[in-house]
Amino acid sequence: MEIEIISFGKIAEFMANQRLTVDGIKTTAQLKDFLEQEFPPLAGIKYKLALNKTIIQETVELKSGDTVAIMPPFSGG
Amino acid sequence: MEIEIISFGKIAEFMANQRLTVDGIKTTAQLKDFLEQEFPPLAGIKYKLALNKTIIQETVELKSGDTVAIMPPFSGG
Amino acid sequence: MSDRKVKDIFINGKIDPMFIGESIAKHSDKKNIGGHSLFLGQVRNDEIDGKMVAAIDYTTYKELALTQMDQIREDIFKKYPLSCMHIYHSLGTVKVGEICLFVFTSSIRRKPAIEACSEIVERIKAELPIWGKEIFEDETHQWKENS
Amino acid sequence: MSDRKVKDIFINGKIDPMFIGESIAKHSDKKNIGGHSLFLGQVRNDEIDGKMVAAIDYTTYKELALTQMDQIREDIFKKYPLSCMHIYHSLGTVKVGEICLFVFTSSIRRKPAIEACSEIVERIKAELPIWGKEIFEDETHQWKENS
Repeated sequence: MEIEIISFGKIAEFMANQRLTVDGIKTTAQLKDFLEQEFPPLAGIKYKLALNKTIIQETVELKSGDTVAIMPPFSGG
Repeated sequence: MEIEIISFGKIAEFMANQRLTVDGIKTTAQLKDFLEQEFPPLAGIKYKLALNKTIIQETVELKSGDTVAIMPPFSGG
Repeated sequence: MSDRKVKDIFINGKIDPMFIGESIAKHSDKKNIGGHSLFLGQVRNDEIDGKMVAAIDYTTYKELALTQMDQIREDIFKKYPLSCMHIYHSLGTVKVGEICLFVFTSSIRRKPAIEACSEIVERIKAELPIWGKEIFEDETHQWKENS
Repeated sequence: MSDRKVKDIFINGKIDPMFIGESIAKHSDKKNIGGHSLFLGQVRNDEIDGKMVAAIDYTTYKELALTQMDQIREDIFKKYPLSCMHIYHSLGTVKVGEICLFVFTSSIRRKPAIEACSEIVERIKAELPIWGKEIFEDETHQWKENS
């Protein structure tokens, strides 16, 4: 299955936007585990996910073609 | 004793600024009674006094040369 | 009360929006400011007994108003860590849609600026000897009362 | 969420004080407005580990930010009787002393305008996916965190 990953703020400094072909990853929780292994600095950062432009608070299932945004704490204003 | 009376807002419409020569008036409470008799519309209005540019909440004694401001409710802003 | 000079706050007629823009611009060299809070009072076309307000004519007991304002300013500077505070109130005629009050506070952080601004507005309405005469379109009038 | 068009709030670079003056001026024909409340965020020269902030570089996840802002706008209009609400946030570089956020609410009475403005500022800071990169005078940087 193919997932598009987009990243922002300090996370974008070590994790570029990319299309990932992932097997065995069915949920956002599994995706987080995967990304924290691939990009170790991510494990030390508080971050939120948005799935297809909606912020998600809990684990949800992924399907091919989804876009997942990886977002560090907001600091607008 | 001579008192200067200055008035504002709707009170100024029926009571002009004036110097009053008053006898037997020793306090602001007595002055209020006197003014409400001389200017009956005053009795129907909530108003505050300032003595020599200081707002007074309670009855105070008057002396010759004092300036008393008669002020209807504020409506600035 | 200290001996420092009492500041004037009164402006003849309306407060121009471009004056407000200029006041904001003057703060760009105060580099420790993080937030500004502004309140603007605008004259409303209230309908009272079928008649529309066209303007408000403001008068004051100026000496007392400035002394009261000075006390408010002193209290607010003691209570909140403000960088700046600017207050302007109109005297004379201000037409419907025009601005008659401009309160402007600035602080290193947003919360003191916002809280101080709101508190100043309440105190101005309650404590400054200013009177607004509402002039109707037919040139009759009534005296405004703050709610 | 309704179908109406999502409004943009982003401005490239600083928000000009004269633009703020013009925004205020545009309300003079809204004759049922009695009070305007404005909040302005200004970039501060914070000192962090001996280095001074010279500018903040703002980025956003624009599509999500505008959807979130639209929800905030809808919530606030439901909660407060506002005549108008205008929001602008900078993107890109905003130097120390320049304005990066402009929130502007208007209402028939002062209290809804003041409360709505303050609530919008809090929600913008907490809910909009915007990131500020603090650029120091020596051109190093760190990522801002809202307190």
